[in-house]
Amino acid sequence: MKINILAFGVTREIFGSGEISLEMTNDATISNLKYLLEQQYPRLKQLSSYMLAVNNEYALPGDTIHERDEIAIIPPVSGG
Amino acid sequence: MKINILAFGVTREIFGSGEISLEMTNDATISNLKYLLEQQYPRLKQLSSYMLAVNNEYALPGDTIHERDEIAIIPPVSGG
Amino acid sequence: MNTQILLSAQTLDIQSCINWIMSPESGGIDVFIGTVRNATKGKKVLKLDFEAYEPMAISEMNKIAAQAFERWPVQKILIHHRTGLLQVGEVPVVIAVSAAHRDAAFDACRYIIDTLKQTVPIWKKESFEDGDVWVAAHP
Amino acid sequence: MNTQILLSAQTLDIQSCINWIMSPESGGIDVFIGTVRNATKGKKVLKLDFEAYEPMAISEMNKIAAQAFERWPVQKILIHHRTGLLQVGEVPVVIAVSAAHRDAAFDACRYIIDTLKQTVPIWKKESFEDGDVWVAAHP
Repeated sequence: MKINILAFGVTREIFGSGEISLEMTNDATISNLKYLLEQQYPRLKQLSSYMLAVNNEYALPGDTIHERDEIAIIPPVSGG
Repeated sequence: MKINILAFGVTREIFGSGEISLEMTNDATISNLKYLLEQQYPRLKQLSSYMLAVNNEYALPGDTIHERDEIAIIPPVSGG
Repeated sequence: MNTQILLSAQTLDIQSCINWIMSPESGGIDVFIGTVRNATKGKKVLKLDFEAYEPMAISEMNKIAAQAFERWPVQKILIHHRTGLLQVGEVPVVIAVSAAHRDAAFDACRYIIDTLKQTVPIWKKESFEDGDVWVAAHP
Repeated sequence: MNTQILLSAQTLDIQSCINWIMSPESGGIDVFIGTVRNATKGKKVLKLDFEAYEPMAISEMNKIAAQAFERWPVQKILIHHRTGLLQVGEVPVVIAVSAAHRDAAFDACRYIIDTLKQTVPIWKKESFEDGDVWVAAHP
């Protein structure tokens, strides 16, 4: 399946875009996605931390990704 | 010496006036003044507590009162 | 001046309090606003009457501000308090504190209102349908 | 409604925040106002740029308000946050909490800003004379 990942802040700059696409198998997890992303964008490993969100909720490493999920990469937040 | 005592809130109502006068000896203390006040206005003993202030500062029982000091009786405060 | 103390028989102007407290050096501002509640212990409050021993109240508010400056790295402190008759919903007190970092602003603001309620010679009389009570006067 | 959440590219209107939070049931209101400071760790800040993942930011702010309602007896909660470019002295965030008693208002307000800074997907880029930095992005 093809998934899209929204990006903000420093990750938008690392990706060079506010949205990227990746091809993944149907049973892929958040943990698999992190691996793929870090392989393609090694600068992610230099961040203090980052999370992934699925459908506007923070996701856990074992969560499964479904087609049409809204996925976003969340670098360290700094609002307020 | 004659001293004047300013009164506020419930003590103004107990005294029936915002200012009363008392005759005291020259070496009188705050403690002596409390004794006199409670003798003349026994309802003071029903208050949760009260303080006396001399020249805009809270006074201690042993503090001596001088002529022309500005003295005030301070019932429990409830601002804010 | 980094302290502004006011005792006033006029409506407190919250916006001008905030205008005064804001500055390019501050990162966090905490503002406490007291309001006259419509009930005390389940009894309907009609109005409040505030009386102050004015020179001592001003002096005690200045002391509290000075203590807060000693204890926390804060930049500005504002304490405005009403006197006279207030209706339900009106504002008896506004306290505002600015600081480079918010923890100091929160801590100092809370210290100021807590201490003000213990030491500043201001008294309020609550009016209920069945009479008036000087708050905290009796056990 | 007892919760008001706003994410806006326009100047936050503090007075209207206060008008909304005040009510005859409340006795104490705590308001936290963030401001853009002119310096970070001694370096002059020129401006800040706030970016938000808007639907999730709104959802996370609502969650924080719901948590605060569960933990403290508070009456109303307002959280307004800016997006876009802010100059020094401008206001990125206003949080206001009303309660019958002030302790709950103070505790909830502080909880909300502390938690917002940890969980709400909003990012700020600080501009200095020698370049831009996404705050907290790197160790």
